[in-house]
Amino acid sequence: MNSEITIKLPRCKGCGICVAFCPKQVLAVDELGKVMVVNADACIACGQCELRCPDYAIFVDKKVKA
Amino acid sequence: MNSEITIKLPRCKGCGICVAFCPKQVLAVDELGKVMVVNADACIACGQCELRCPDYAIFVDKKVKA
Amino acid sequence: MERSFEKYFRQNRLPHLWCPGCGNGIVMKAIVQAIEKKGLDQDKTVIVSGIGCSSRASGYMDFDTLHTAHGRAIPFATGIKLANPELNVIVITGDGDCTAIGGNHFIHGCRRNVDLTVVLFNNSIYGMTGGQASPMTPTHKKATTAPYGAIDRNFDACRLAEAAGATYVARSTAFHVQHLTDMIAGGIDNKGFSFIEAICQCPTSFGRKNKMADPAKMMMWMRDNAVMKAAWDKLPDDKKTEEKFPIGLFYNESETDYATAYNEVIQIAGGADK
Amino acid sequence: MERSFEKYFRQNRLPHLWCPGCGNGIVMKAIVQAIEKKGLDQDKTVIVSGIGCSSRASGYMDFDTLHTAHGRAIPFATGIKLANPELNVIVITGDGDCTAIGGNHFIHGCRRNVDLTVVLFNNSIYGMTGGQASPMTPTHKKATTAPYGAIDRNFDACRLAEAAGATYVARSTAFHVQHLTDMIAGGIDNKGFSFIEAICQCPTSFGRKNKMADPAKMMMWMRDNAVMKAAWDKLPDDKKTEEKFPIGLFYNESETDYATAYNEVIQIAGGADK
Amino acid sequence: MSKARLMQGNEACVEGALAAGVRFFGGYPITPSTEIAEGMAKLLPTVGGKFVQMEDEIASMGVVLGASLAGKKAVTASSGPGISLKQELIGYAAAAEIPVVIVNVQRVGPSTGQPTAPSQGDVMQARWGTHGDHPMIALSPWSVREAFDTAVMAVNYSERFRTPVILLMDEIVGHLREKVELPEASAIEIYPRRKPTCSRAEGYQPFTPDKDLVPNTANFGEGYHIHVTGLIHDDTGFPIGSPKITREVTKRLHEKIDIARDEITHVEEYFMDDAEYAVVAFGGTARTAYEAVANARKKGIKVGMVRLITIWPFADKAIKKIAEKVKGILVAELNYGQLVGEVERVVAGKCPVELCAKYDMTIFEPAEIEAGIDELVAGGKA
Amino acid sequence: MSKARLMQGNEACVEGALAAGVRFFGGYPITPSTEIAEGMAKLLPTVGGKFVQMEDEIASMGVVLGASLAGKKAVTASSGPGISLKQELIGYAAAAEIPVVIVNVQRVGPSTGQPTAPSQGDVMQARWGTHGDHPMIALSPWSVREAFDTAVMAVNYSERFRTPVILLMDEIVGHLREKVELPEASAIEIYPRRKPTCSRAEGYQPFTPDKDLVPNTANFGEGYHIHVTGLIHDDTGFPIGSPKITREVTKRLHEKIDIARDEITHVEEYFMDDAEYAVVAFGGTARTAYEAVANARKKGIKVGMVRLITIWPFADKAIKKIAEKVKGILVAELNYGQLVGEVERVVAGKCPVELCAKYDMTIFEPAEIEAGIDELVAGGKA
Amino acid sequence: MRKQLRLSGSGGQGVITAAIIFAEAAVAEGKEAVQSQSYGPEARGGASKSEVIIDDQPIYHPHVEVPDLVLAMTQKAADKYYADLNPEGVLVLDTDLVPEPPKFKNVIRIPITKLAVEEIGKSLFANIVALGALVRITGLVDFESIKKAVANRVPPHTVEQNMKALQVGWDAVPEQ
Amino acid sequence: MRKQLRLSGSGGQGVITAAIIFAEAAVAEGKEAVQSQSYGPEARGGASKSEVIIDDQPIYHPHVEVPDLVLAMTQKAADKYYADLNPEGVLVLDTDLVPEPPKFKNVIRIPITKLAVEEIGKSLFANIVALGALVRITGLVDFESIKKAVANRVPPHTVEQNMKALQVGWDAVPEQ
Ligand SMILES: Cc1ncc(C[n+]2csc(CCOP(=O)(O)OP(=O)(O)O)c2C)c(N)n1
Ligand SMILES: Cc1ncc(C[n+]2csc(CCOP(=O)(O)OP(=O)(O)O)c2C)c(N)n1
Ligand code: SF4
Ligand code: SF4
Ligand code: SF4
Ligand code: SF4
Ligand code: SF4
Ligand code: SF4
Ligand SMILES: [Mg+2]
Ligand SMILES: [Mg+2]
Repeated sequence: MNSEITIKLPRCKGCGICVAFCPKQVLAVDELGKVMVVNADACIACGQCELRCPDYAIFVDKKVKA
Repeated sequence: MNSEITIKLPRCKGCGICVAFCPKQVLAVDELGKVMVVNADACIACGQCELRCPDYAIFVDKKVKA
Repeated sequence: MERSFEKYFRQNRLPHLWCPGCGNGIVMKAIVQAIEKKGLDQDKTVIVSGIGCSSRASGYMDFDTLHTAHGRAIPFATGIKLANPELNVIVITGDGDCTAIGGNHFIHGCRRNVDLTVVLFNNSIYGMTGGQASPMTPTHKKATTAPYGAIDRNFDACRLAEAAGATYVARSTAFHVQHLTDMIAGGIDNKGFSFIEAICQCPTSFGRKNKMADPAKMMMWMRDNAVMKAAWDKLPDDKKTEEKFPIGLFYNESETDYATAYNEVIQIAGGADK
Repeated sequence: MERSFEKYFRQNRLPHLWCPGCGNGIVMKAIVQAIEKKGLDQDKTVIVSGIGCSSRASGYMDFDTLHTAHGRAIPFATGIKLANPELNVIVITGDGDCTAIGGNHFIHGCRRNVDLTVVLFNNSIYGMTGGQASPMTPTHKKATTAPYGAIDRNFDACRLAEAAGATYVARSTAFHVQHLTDMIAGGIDNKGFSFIEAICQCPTSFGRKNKMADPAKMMMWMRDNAVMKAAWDKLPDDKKTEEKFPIGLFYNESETDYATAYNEVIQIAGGADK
Repeated sequence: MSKARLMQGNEACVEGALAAGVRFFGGYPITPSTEIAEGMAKLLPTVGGKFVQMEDEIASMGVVLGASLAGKKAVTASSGPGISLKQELIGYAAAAEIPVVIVNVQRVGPSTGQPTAPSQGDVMQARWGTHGDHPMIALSPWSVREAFDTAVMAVNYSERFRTPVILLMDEIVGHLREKVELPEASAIEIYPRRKPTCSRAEGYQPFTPDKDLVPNTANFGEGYHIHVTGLIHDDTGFPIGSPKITREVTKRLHEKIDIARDEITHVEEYFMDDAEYAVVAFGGTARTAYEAVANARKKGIKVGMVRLITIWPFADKAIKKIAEKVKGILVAELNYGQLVGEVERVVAGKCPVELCAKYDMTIFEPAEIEAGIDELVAGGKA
Repeated sequence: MSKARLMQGNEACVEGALAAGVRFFGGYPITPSTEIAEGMAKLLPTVGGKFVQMEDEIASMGVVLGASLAGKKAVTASSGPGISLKQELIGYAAAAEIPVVIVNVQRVGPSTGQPTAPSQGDVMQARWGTHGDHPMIALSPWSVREAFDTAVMAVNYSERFRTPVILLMDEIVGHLREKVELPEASAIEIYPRRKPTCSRAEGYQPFTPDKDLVPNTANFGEGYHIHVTGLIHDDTGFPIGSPKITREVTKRLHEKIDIARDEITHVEEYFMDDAEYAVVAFGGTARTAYEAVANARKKGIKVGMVRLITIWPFADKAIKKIAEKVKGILVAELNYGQLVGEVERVVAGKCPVELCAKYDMTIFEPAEIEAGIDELVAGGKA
Repeated sequence: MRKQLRLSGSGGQGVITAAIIFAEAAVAEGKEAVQSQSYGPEARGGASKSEVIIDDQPIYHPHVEVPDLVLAMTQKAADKYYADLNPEGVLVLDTDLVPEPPKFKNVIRIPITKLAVEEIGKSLFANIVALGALVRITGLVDFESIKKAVANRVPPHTVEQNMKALQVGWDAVPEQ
Repeated sequence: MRKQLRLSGSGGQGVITAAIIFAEAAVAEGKEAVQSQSYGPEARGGASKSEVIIDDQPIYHPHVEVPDLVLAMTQKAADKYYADLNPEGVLVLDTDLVPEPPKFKNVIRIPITKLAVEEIGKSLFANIVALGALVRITGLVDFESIKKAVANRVPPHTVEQNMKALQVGWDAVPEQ
């Protein structure tokens, strides 16, 4: 896990943009229309999801190794 | 006299455009603001006056030698 | 000596009421001569104008004529053309009428490519209301609403028309009467939105305020500063001084006009024989 | 992980009410990021919008904000800027708001070169009212008022802006978020009328009608069809297919803005110290 | 056409206009009128007509006036903000005597207001919105079927009087769907475009009034070479700075409608035979008022209802007659109080006039109007 | 400033506006208001203000509203056609509570009408021109000096009530030149721009009404981060789809002016002490009416005159009082009959109300109003 | 014999379409029917509500006064719109989207959206599933009538799925 | 002591300016004065008329009812505007531009425009020539007052010519 993915669920509308642009299939939209992380380990913290989310619902930070 | 100059006086407003563009100083504007022919003989029937009169007040025809 | 174009005027309404030396009369003559040249049916030609000195031309012309509201000639004309595409529709408008209050209709007329021929009488001023600045008053010139000289930049209406989608764009002046007639005739030929800017003098409201009260002098200024497009294109930039401007045909491309395109819609919708 | 741009939003008004996948949110973020980049004073920056889905952005942004009437954002913004030139004024508008009902104000804003930064959210449709054709709906696309496909030709708003006199003209898309931010930041830098067209997706009103209901697909379309200006200029004409379009900075020239020009009038008139 | 179906008020308005011969629509979308534009876009080409979406409401008004002058019956539709923008050209239509119908599906104002919510707040604007002196015809349907009928009527009146007619719908009726059975085409009376009565050679003048004071203006393209202007003009159509003509023309514009006033001012009465009180209402509100009146009757109150279908010209006669008969009038309208002023003017003190106004973006509940009736009966608000 | 000079009504209007603190003008020329724009173009920069000529009347209205929001007192001016175009944004100003003055120098309508000729045909439009429910303040001067005074008043009222105010001039006064002595600057009371009463931290809300029901909205750029919209909004300024708020806001917009009605409804009476008949007139027409009344007095008729300076809100109280006292009222107006309807409404049958209307592009002659008085005294038209 | 129904949910759920179809079916059966809606204040995403009145007498006042049935497809809608429900009436809820059902005597919970997704493959069909349930619950129109009404409204290539949705909804109503 | 003057001519002749200056001179002398004008129906070229009322009492009705003096600078204006002239009043005409003087008791003909052209060099000064004449004919304001009023109105570089024009007009009035 290189990254920390924060989701502000109330903001998410389940549009699927982050899912579509994630190069690593980290994300999915659940049945009731909210984003969820399905493969956290694969995340490369590229920021594509955060960049394009129209609802400022997902944020990705590189994990700072403690 | 190569030409026949017809003036529709009620239309003329004495703007002086025909006078200014006549290459032969054939025309002038009289005191009360109407065009008049002052040198008919000099007219070369070039049509400049008719062409530019904004009031369709002056017409020049080449005289057809009878 | 009765000239053939006189039949296009409502004789009982002449002499017109424009000021002595006003360029509108010259442009109006150019229009009827273009109409004659193109042989338009006088009964099937409609003249539509806005409001302004120039727009009063419609009242002098012996066709079906429509003197609309300020700035609105193009929408009215659009309605006429679409309702009855067999009519030839010619729009007469002023620089204020067309590019100030009517600016939106102007660019949308261009965009839709409705088959209209629009002649803009550009005297660089609001003539009718007595000399206020228009969007085509050159910067620094004086006007009653620009007593310290205009600071607004002015439109190049031809450039705007082209960018908005007009399919025929040309310019001429009241000095170049025959050229102007040709430009208008070309616009009539174009099946689509044609725009012709006719630069003309307003000695009363523009000239007087700007040290050019003599109409003949204003026409000489046109003669001395207009440059035919072909020559203009070759002119080195330093010769393109502020006063100089190009005239001629700037743009002409054939594209489907709006009424024709709509006929296809009617076809698809099955209303063609209704 | 609290992002710094969040301070430019009115947190109590989020989440915004745009549809899932609507591009407006992306463009709004690009604007605040450009504001942040340029370090504008939040207390001295005014956001002015018209009416439309996109124009609702003003309500979410934590500045002095003004949600005007449909099409009228630019005149209001002009008044704000001229009344208090120390304010930074950013205009948010839609393709309908800016180029349909607001078309005249748009070209006159360009002409006057008032120091405004205008961001057009171009989703090719009237989103708010449910999917009617706008002047930027591409020909042949469907809309509720173009059930047989649009026959109107569409504006190229950038070309229009340039022809009308804007001193900064650029285009980007919701896909190219960072590029879009840069384009807007450049507009803020320009002291004069800056116009940035932001192409963005409306899955609900445009996408659905035109077989592209998935917002991500719409963004991929942007990715695949946008061509950077430098590349576009080199592109052979046959590669400039109908779907392809250039993005980038199209025009930028420094010219005196309106308020500055007016200061000279005040000088001349002797009102400078009043 | 004749089978019962569920139909929306806005749709019925489209159908009515087409049935009356409309073949041109120019408009600009705005809630809650948009379905009219959308319906026209779909249906007009199926009958060989044309729909054009304009750049704004002003252009929409201009384009339909142009189309009308060229011989097509033409309609535009909008709501509050758009109707405000059309005012100048509505006046043009009145001055130049051009037949045209303007549909206003009212929403809550002022300004952008509450775009999706119902109101009847443009009643006075319909009469007085543009500058200068001219009369106005405005009709207000209360049902989907009547949306169809008043659309036909509006088109007919516009043609008959050569004048703009406002179809003053409200969102209640515009967006309501209900069961409706439309009349057969053959059952619909259509007023055709007026035609010149003589040739140019015989001295045709486009604005010479006929016996009914309405001119038989030619369409463009018929060889008459007419001139049309928004300046005050004489019978020739040309502007003239004559006080006499100015007076005569202004008067004729008003009188051509005044002399037909009884015929075009449609009013319906319910429970009025023995009524001691009357509720005046119109449009969608009248539906609720009807229910309120029926409920009050059940409670034994002798109250009736007067429903204005024609809002302008105002039903002076009908209201006067009722004022002489009843002990009180309640005006129920979905605004801050507009038409109540007209009622007061006409009643001229003959009986008390009370206002039952609602302006909260929701429609009346029957109980609210019933309360108004109770108060009226009790002798005014406490 | 204090010496007598010959001045035009339109010029006086410019001087008044500047004296009241106006520092911004946006406009579009139109006869007979153009001298106002021209005067502003010349004078505003001399006091550090700005004049901008806009592309049309809509933009003119927008630009002054923007300037007002940014803290400058702002005015626009136009006439009939232009005023019709401004209607949507006049409503915006009412809804968003933005101080602004709109000068309408009335000319003959409808439509282009008779552009250079006098009329008072926009009186009802001033009240009802835009869509939706909102009140309106309109003032109408009868002299050049009063053009100055009402301009000051209009600016003050717009600021005090945060509302659009129409200065309803007519061509008679607008183009009239007469001897006038303007007051010293020190003698002019100016209502300053309202200021927020607390900080953001203290919970400032831009549309919370003060005791007088008017909000103390901040100017843009003062750090309050306010939101302004034409949608119905609550005290925070944000739109809200609440029936309760919709009702309250609509009501407050009306009541903020209603509660000050007595104070802002200016009426002047002449020869009324023992009057048995009254002439009601306003604007330039009142000058002629005055002369007519004076002449009738000379003939022994006990007639007086009531002059409305404030047209809207209407002088219900004053007219009611007079109706109770006189045997008849004559309303003299330069139109087809507009304000007479309001008079009738208020009089409510208490005495006969007759109309003396003129609509022929010329102003009244005293004899015409005298004839009206004679008829009134004789008991109505024969 | 007046019956008043209120269908509520959020913007994209299609409750307005469902209400229209219901009314159309009633009209096809010769009944009087009136359908109306109110939109949220905001353009998008607000709560949406549609009402149907069915009667054999003319219907004047066009809005529901006391609903006999309320359908709520979101929690927000349930909270907002059930209040004035006839005490003897029915409250129909989407099980998953209304996790906290209001306290009311007669509540029917159906996993409407879930069924649409699971049985038809798309939440888009939730409104038609609901429609099938409402027809059964109210008994106001025949199942055949609603089938015809649906078929008339939807795009031809979706008819089959819609019929299935109706059936799923019908079947999902618990025996009473 | 009310005096009512009507100055008439065609659009470009400057009668309105003349009237304004007259009124300004009166105001400078402390009198009440009102000046108004009416334009022809058409924008340009129509007949133009301007009226001045001078009094020592307040002036209400702003238009001239019975003029004491009418100045007509064109035939059209003369024909149109002299009709209601006070029978004891004066009709002042431009000799050349009103070739057919209306039949009226007290007519003064002055070759106003001709004088302007011949003596000052431009027909533009005709209105000021007329003004000089009117001041003398009416005796309503002092010659000094009118001089000041003219000087205040005209462009500085034309003051001298205008003063001359006034004098020419003054001198041109035939002894009565
Ligand atoms: C809505 C409206 N606004 C303003 C006017 C006043 N007006 C009449 S003509 C005109 C300008 C005319 O200028 P232009 O179009 O250049 O025509 P020109 O007189 O110069 O030929 C204006 C502002 C009007 N008639 N209507
Ligand atoms: C004067 C007026 N006309 C029409 C409308 C209705 N209206 C509101 S938004 C809109 C179009 C919005 O389209 P666009 O500007 O492209 O914005 P979007 O919603 O797509 O972001 C329209 C027509 C209005 N509010 N006011
Ligand atoms: S892009 Fe944003 S709103 Fe869309 S699904 Fe992902 S997190 Fe949710
Ligand atoms: S940061 Fe990149 S890899 Fe990680 S979830 Fe987002 S898009 Fe996928
Ligand atoms: S150009 Fe025409 S109007 Fe002018 S002076 Fe010559 S003839 Fe007369
Ligand atoms: S034809 Fe030529 S030469 Fe003859 S008068 Fe005219 S301009 Fe002069
Ligand atoms: S004012 Fe100018 S444009 Fe108008 S008629 Fe006179 S010269 Fe021509
Ligand atoms: S309708 Fe379109 S533009 Fe509007 S919020 Fe939805 S997706 Fe965005
Ligand atoms: Mg011009
Ligand atoms: Mg859009």
